Amino acid sequence: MERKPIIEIRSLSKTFRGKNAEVHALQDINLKIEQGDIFGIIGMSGAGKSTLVRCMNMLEIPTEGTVLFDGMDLSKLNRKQLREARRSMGMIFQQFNLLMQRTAEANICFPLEIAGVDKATAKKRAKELLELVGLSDKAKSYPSQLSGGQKQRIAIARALATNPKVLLCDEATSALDPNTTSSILALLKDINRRLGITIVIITHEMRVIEEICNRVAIISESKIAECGDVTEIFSHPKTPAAQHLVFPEGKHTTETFTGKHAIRIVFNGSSSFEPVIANMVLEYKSPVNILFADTKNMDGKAFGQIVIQLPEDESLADKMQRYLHMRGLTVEEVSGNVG
Amino acid sequence: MERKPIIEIRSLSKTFRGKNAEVHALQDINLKIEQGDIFGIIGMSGAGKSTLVRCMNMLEIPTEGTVLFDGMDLSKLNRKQLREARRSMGMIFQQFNLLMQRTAEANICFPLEIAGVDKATAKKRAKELLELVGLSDKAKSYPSQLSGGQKQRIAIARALATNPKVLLCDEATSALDPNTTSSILALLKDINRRLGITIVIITHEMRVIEEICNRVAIISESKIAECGDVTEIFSHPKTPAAQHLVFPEGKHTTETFTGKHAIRIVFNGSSSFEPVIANMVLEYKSPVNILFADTKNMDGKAFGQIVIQLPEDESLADKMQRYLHMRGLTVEEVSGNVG
Amino acid sequence: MWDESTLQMLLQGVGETLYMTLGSTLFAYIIGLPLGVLLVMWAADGIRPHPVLYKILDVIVNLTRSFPFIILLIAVLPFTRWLLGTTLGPTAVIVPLTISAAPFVARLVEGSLKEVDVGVIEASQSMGASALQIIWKVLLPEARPSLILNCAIAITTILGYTAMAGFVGGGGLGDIAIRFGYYRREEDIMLVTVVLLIVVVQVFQGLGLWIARRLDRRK
Amino acid sequence: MWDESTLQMLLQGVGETLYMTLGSTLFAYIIGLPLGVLLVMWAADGIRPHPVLYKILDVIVNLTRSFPFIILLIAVLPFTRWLLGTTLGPTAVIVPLTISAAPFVARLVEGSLKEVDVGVIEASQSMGASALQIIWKVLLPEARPSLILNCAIAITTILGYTAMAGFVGGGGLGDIAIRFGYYRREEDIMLVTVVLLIVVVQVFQGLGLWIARRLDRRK
Amino acid sequence: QSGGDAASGENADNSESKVIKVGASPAPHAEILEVASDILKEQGYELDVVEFSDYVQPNLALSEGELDANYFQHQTYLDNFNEEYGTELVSIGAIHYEPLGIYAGRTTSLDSLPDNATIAVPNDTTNEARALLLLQDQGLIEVDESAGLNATVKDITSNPKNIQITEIEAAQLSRILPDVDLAVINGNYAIDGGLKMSDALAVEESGSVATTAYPNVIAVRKGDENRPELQALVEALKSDTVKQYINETYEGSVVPID
Ligand SMILES: Nc1ncnc2c1ncn2[C@@H]1O[C@H](COP(=O)(O)OP(=O)(O)OP(=O)(O)O)[C@@H](O)[C@H]1O
Ligand SMILES: Nc1ncnc2c1ncn2[C@@H]1O[C@H](COP(=O)(O)OP(=O)(O)OP(=O)(O)O)[C@@H](O)[C@H]1O
Ligand SMILES: [Mg+2]
Ligand SMILES: [Mg+2]
Repeated sequence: MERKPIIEIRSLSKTFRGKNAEVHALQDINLKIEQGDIFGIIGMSGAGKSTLVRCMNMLEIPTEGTVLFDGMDLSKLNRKQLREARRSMGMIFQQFNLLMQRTAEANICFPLEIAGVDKATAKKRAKELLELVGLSDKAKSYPSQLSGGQKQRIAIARALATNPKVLLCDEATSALDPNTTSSILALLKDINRRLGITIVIITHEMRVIEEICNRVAIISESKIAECGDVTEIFSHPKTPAAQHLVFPEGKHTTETFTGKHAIRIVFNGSSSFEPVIANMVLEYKSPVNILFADTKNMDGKAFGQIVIQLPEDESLADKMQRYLHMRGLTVEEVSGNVG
Repeated sequence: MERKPIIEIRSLSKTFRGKNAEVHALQDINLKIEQGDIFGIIGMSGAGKSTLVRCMNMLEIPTEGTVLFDGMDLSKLNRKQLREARRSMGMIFQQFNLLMQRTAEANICFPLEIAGVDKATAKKRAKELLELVGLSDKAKSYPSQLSGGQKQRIAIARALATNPKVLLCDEATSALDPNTTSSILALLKDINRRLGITIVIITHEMRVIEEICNRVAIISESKIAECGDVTEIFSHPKTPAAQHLVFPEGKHTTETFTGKHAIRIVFNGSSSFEPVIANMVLEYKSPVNILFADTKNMDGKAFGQIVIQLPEDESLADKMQRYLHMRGLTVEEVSGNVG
Repeated sequence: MWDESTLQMLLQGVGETLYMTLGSTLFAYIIGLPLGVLLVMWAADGIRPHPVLYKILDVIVNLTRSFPFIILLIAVLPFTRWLLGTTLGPTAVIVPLTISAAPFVARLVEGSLKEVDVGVIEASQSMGASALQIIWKVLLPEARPSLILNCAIAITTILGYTAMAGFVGGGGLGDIAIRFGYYRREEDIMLVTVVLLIVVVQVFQGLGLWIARRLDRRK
Repeated sequence: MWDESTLQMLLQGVGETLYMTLGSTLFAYIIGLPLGVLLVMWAADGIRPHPVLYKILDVIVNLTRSFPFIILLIAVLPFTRWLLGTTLGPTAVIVPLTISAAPFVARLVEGSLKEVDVGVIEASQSMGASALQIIWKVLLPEARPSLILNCAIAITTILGYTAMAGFVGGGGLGDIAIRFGYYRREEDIMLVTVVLLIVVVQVFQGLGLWIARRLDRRK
Repeated sequence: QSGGDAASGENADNSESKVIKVGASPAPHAEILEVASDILKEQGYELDVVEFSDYVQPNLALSEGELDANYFQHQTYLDNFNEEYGTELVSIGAIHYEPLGIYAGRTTSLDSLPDNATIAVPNDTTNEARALLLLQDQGLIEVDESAGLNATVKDITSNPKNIQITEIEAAQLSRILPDVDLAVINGNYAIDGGLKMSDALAVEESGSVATTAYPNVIAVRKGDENRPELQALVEALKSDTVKQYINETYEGSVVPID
């Protein structure tokens, strides 16, 4: 897969001007999204995620800065060119924005009609997509007759209909149960692999990022706090904002563990599935308690974190820590203020 | 806390009649929700969750069956009585349903106005609630100027405004990041404890159920698949539907583990935080590998699951399994078809 | 022809037009707004469905809308006289204008209210709002931009009807335009009158659009 | 009086009324619908904001709306004659009726389209829809229930105006009602005529509401 | 007739009132009254002209006491109205008459009138009858005699040329002339429309039925005949100043009656 930025954002700012107040929704954003990326955007509610994504296809006109799509400055395009550019970007909205007077099927046909695809082909594609999102039986239902999750799936199908180059997803799975989420994510990953489609995905669910993203940006208070590879950021979140998001339970567990020699072992994919903790226990003949664990096997590599409680014996605990270090694992003492 | 059913649903069915097709959204639902419960409802997209909750306050008139609220049959109430009953139920909608022409603050005041609370008191309460959901600075913003999560928080604040006896939440945290979710859940748990408010919560996030619910119902294809205490259902999901939801990753991990003596240890809160795995390793002097872990410390008890890979040696593996059994843990071989 | 009395007449015409138009609109809304609300409330998909009352009201509204204005005008003469003691002049014209415009307003209001999102109506129902509260606090405020736009339409339509005030010696710009332009063929006076009418319409329509946009919080 | 010629006249009146009303409505929509669409499109918050064109169109629409119908009727006589070769009869009345109703229709259409959710408009913009596509595939279909309701209002309003057709020998029920009921005091004929008018209005209004509800997929 | 008594009493019985409220048609009546108004002013009366673009309201308003007099109709119409509406209005003076004329449209002369020709006539009751009678006088049609001054198209008994009669609002007639073969137009409207009396192919002749049956009168409520201000009004309208004005302005389309 050739890697060149398909979306590049340069010192972008967006300010909403109200009657009394100004809201600086985005401030000096710089971002490169490479072709073929699955790019996650996370951040607290109101951080500016939706605004950022809306800037990517000029639904929101940036107050300052530029958005380059495929090398073109979107603000410099004429209307027709902008339309062309937008046709190669699919978008899933946080509020779905389905056409209320069209059936589910006709909603999926909508972008195809706009792109000038003939009726029969559009219908065939819609049928495929309905199957893909598991809603073949709802083809003739109107949005008002669909459940929240069903609406969202129709919105996803609609965004996929034209096989866009870029898919902008504003919380594409927030209304879906874990299983449906998994299958949608698998679907996204698949089209990303097969067709090289770039996906930008806003989400609140860390597992979504873990499962499919290769890069992630963390937005905090209108600014980019951190941006990089998922494995890196999820194992070494540097800024407090990132730590807060990546280890939301951090504080909670910390309270329970402090003063008991608790350490957090972070698996960032570098150690493969060898029984490192069990081996350590055997090596030092001393039990350790697993206080909290959240690990996952991704492509045969271990990711996630385990918080264990080392023995009371200071020197033994020290040795164990060194043992883990030597194994290439990141080890941190869990103290009061670690996120 | 006195325990009597505040909401009781008896053989309730709901069928939507379209032009051509009928949709049986709910079929023969029986459910008791006790006062003070935090009652979770989970199920796949389109299972009927929203419809069920909408039946609880008669926004959807059941096709068959009865809904008892505080002992009263809601369908037998006259208009005034139904209004009274509804006033003691707050509701958070999946689509928020905020009044577009009112500010955030005025939206929160709305149920208070309806209940006849005077302006000054209502404003004071709205201010409190805005603070509680972290949106004091958005008091004068209109819904169209709010982000998805901010709208949801206003919807939550609005539902809480009148201190209802029952809170019906249709995906109250789906648009919120983990941290905001946690603080909202803490808020809900707190009002549940302090005021004895019963909370019915539809969610797709298992951690929401784990974190605050004491009881849970699993809806699958319009019917209740399982219903009971959270600890029980989450450790021993009986029906495939429940297993599917509780261990959505099950299948995925299984693929990686099969044929390698992988077992799943389920912690259902009965074993406290003793280092059971480490002790076992020490006892049998043989390492085990942790393939997948998702455990949590709830009220000093361990919950969740760990999948470990036992040694190749059959007899040793057997012994280890027995060791774990004796410790009161649920142990299952991870084979192809376990959810 | 541009003597003082002509100017005087035009000035008075503007005053009478405004008086008749705004007066009729006011009363038409006082009657038509509640009717429109009731139409929406009693409709099959309304907040208090009532097929019988709905049908009765629906027919009454249609009935009043079916009368040609002149017929209506004489039909209500006794009523006008009883109410005002006279059937002449701008004030008297307000009576038939109101009666003719009220059902029109009712239909416009009905249309506006039907556009309110069912979701927010449900939300207020879930809070135990009474029909009156839903109308007052949800339907009307949420439909406000549309109501105001339609009000501008109603005003300009009623303004059009004031031209027929001449039938009962009502006066106003429309009447002047007809008397001079149509009957007397003094087309320069007509022209001025029409320009004045355009200005009046422009003001009302512009104001309506402006207020509607300013008060719309959806965008 | 219930001789054959009277019945004949009434029957013809119904025919002429329907002809003038539906004809004018049709043409009023052919002109007014695009104008309404353009008003929405060029507005400051529209999909192709264009302050200058908007203002021009806005003024033109207001201008036409400002003319009292009778003045408009005589003002367009030359045009009518040029177009049809005559200024008499129901067909000729359709011309001024259309011109008078088109801006009214434009305003009604404007009101309906302004109620379409901005979200879906944005969605279609994000798909690279052209202005024409947005209008054709989003604005009009999504506003359909409201457009139909307003169409019923337009039809009944235009029906009211046909009563003035008598000025140019247009005929129709309204004119009959005025000639016989009003000038000649044959009140039984008037009564029958008004009843016929009520039936016609009831049919159009009822049909409009019914279609609007049937085609509304939001509830 | 209920409830209006108080108001009408005030207007009607207050003979000290210097204001005379007269209902009139815009043209030519209101125009003529304007001239009379100056004369009356010298006598201390103020003329308040209320213009009606309709032929029913001014009689009803007069009958109800909202007007002191009206000036828009001819004698025949007044009689007819009294009968139909049960009012008691009387004439206190005939001021002028407006001879109807037949004017050329697409057809330039009466002789060259083709079969199936269209002739436009006024659409108000008595003017329509007048027009039909005028056409009868020209030998174009025959009208049922019993219908008299109420004749309508329905009363045509013989129509050898199969003439299509089209009823049009009186003031509109001069405007639609190009669209018909002939039109029967009230004199004043013809003048306003740029026509001359001399252009007419035929005119109601002076001294004919028209002058006796169609003189435009000042109508008042029965019993008010002798009110001095009303007498003054009639006098003013019959004054030489007014006559001169009428003759100069209307060039024969409006003819003062002595
Ligand atoms: N008004 C309606 N007309 C027809 N079918 C409907 C209607 N409302 C809901 N349904 C159908 O009823 C079923 C249950 O819907 P419901 O909204 O209760 O699902 P849900 O469990 O809340 O799903 P989700 O998690 O996606 O919100 C769905 O299949 C849906 O399509
Ligand atoms: N039209 C607007 N006018 C004023 N402020 C706005 C407008 N739209 C968004 N904002 C503000 O800009 C900020 C960023 O909004 P945005 O929708 O991008 O947040 P978000 O990161 O998507 O949040 P969420 O996760 O809750 O959806 C918020 O504080 C919001 O209130
Ligand atoms: Mg957002
Ligand atoms: Mg739902």
